[in-house]
Amino acid sequence: MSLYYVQKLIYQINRDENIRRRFDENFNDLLVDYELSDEEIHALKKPDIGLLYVLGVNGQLLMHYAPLFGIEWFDYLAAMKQGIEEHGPVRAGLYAMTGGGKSFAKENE
Amino acid sequence: MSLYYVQKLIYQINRDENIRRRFDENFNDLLVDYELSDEEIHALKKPDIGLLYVLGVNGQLLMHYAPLFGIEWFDYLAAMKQGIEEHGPVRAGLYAMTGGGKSFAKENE
Amino acid sequence: MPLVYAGVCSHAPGITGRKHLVDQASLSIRDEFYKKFDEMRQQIESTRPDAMVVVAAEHFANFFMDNMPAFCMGMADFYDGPIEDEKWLGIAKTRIPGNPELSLRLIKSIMQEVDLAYAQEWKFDHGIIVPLHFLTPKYNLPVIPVNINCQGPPLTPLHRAKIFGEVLRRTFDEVPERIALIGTGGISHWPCTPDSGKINHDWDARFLNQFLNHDLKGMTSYSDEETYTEAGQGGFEIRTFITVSAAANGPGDWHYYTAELPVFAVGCTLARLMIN
Amino acid sequence: MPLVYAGVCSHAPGITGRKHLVDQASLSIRDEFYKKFDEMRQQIESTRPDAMVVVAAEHFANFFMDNMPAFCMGMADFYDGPIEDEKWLGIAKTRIPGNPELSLRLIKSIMQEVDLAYAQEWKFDHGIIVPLHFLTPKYNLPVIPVNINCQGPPLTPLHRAKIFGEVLRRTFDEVPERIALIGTGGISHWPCTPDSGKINHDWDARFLNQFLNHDLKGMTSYSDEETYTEAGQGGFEIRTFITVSAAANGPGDWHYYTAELPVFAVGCTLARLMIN
Ligand SMILES: [Fe+3]
Ligand SMILES: [Fe+3]
Repeated sequence: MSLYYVQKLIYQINRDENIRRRFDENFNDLLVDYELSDEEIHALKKPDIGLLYVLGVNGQLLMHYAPLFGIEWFDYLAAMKQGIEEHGPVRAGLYAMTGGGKSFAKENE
Repeated sequence: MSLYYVQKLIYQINRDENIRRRFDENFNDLLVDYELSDEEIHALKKPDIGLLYVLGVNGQLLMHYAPLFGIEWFDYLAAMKQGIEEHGPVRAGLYAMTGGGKSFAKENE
Repeated sequence: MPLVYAGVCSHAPGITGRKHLVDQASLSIRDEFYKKFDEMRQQIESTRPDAMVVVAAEHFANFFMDNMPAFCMGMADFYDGPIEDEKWLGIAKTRIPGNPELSLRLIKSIMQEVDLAYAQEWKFDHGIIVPLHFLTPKYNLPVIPVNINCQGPPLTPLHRAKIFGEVLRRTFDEVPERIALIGTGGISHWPCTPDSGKINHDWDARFLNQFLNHDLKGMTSYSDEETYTEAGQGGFEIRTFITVSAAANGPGDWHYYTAELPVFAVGCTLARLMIN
Repeated sequence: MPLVYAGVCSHAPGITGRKHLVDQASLSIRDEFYKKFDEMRQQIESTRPDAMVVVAAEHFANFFMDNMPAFCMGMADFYDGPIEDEKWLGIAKTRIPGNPELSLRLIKSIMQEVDLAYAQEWKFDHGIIVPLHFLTPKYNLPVIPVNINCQGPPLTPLHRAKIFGEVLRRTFDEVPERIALIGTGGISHWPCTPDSGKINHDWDARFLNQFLNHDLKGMTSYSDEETYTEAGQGGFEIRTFITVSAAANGPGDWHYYTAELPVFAVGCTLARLMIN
C-alpha cells in the first residue's frame, strides 16, 4: 500500500513546481509528508532505481525521476534489469499484475 | 468558464496548506496563477460574497471563504441574498442550472 | 448473505458541531435522535460486519472539477478525518482503517458494469465522519468510502445511482466478507445557501415514503431543477439513498425522522432496509 | 452524419522528440511516415470538422491514483501543452482551444450510460499533443480530450472501452457539430521498462488486422497479462483503438504501419475507419 506514497512523491516531484522546489532544497524535509517505509526511503534517496522498479513504481513515473539524479537513459534501463536480478520479481503495481515485470525480450525475439 | 478558476482558488485556499499560506502572505501574488477576469478579482479581494454567489461559486466552497475575512455566518447568508438583488440571478454553476439561485423560502413556507 | 445491513442516515455537520446550540426545549428530541443513532449502531454490530461501505456525497474535500468522477470508491489502507476543523465539527481527528484488498476485489468487479474511479487516498469530511462518529465510534471497523457527485454539475444521473446500487449488491454477493452498507446525505436542506436552515417537511415525507416503500421509480423521477427548488442543494444527495435502496432491494423496516432540530439544518433521518 | 472522421495514430514522444536521432538509412522511412501523418491531416480537414475529440491514454500528467477515472472528458475553454519539456518533446508550449459548451452537451448525454468523469482543466502530455502537432498543427481546431485509464491498475476493462465507443457515437449523432474522432496510443511497445525500444511486429500485425476488419470481439479478447507479456505496457493503450472502432462501426479503408523506426520506440501506426 505504501507504494501509493512512493509513487505520489515521484508524481508530485514530476508535476508540481512547489514540491519540486522542496525536493531540490531539502529532500529529507519533504519525505516526512509521505507514509514511507525505511526500505522505500532508502530506495528513494540513494536512488536505487532497480529497487523502486521492484517495489512497483510505474516506468511512466520512474523515467522522470532517474534524470533528477543524473542517471542517463541506458543506465536507467540497466538499473531496472539489475533490480529484478537483485531483489526478485516486481512486488506490486502494474507489472506485478501482469507477470512480475521481468524482461520478455528473450522469450519473444 | 473562468468560474472554474474562481472556485479552484477558493478550493485550494480551503484545502491546501501551501496555498493558504500564500493567501495569507501575498494574495496579489497568488491571484496571478489563476485565469481571472477583473470582475472576479474584484469580487475575490473585496470580498464581495454576493457577487461571488451570483458568479456561481458553490456554497460548499464559499462558506469557508467568508470567515477568512471575518464575515460571520448570518452576514454570509445576508450577503448572498443581497448579491441576487444587486446583480441579478446566478449566472453559472449549480444554482444557475437549477433556478437562478434565488431564495425559495417564501414560495414554500 | 454478504450484504448484512443496509441503511441511511443524515450527515449534516451541525449534528455534532452544534449539539450545544440546541435550545433547552428541544434537548430531549436531540437526545432521542442520538439514542436512535446508537440503536442503529447496535443493529449494525449485531450483524457482525467485516467492513462498512459508506456511500456519501462529499463537499469539495477530495474531488473538484479538475477531475470530477460520477462514482469513486476508496482503495486505501487507512483514511484520515475529519478534514474540517475539529472544534467546528465536534469530532477529533483520527485515522480510520480501510481494507484495500477487499476494495480492489470490489472495484475490479464493479468496473465491469459501472465506470467508477478509484482512490488510494481520501480525507473524510463530515459526509462520512459524522455517520462514523455514531455508527462505529471506536473506528475499529474497516471502512470503504464511496462518493457520488452531488455537488458539481453535471451531477450523476439518478438512474445511474440506481444501477450502481444494483451492481454494488451483485458485487457484495460475490465476496465472502459480511458488508454493512450505509448511505449518507439528504433529505431536503439548503446548506450554505440563502435558505440555509430551511427544511421542507412535506418533501421529506414524500421522498422518505418512497424510500421506505422501495419505490425506485418514484425516487428516480425527480429532475435536478425540481429537487433544487423544493429540496435545496442538499436534496441532490438523494442519490446516496437511491443507491442503497437498489442494493438492498427491499422496503424499510425501521426508521426515525424529525424536523424539530432546526439548528442541525436538516430533517434528521435514520432508516434501515430489508435485504431481499 | 455528425461523426465525420474516425482514425487512430501513434503518440510516442520519440516521434517528435527524437526525429534527429533516426539513422541516415532510415530517413526516407521517417519522412514517409511524416508524409502519411500529413495525409491524415488533409483527410480530416476535407471533412470540415467543427471539433476534434481525441481519445488518449495519458501518462500521469493529470490523473493519479488519488482519483483515477476509468473515463474522463475535458470540459475546458482551453488546454495547455505539452506538459513535458519542450526540447525533450520537440514541440513548443502552446494553448489549444476547447469547446466547453459542446463538451457539456456530450458529457451530459454520455453519462446517461457511461459514468465518465469530467475535467475543466487538463494539461496535454505527449499522448495528445504529438497527434495534434501533426493533425492540427496550427492548433486552430477546438479539441475535446478524453482519457482512458491504461496506466494505473485496475485498468479500464476492454469491453467498457467498446461500450464507451458505442455511446460516444450515439452522442455525436445527437449534436449538430461535425466531429473528427482520433484514438491515440499502442500498439505493442515497452516504454520506460527494461524492454524499452522493443516492438512485437507479429502482435501488431494481428491486432491491426482485427482493427482494420472491425473485429471487436477479437480486439476485446485480450487479458492484461497476455497484453503485457506480448505487447508491453504500451499495449494497454489498445483501449483507445477499441473505443474508436466501436464508434466508427466500420472497417479500415486506409492505413500505414512501420516497425522500421526503432528510435521512436513504437510501431508507427496510422489508420482511418469507415463510418457506418
Ligand atoms: Fe451533504
Ligand atoms: Fe502512451
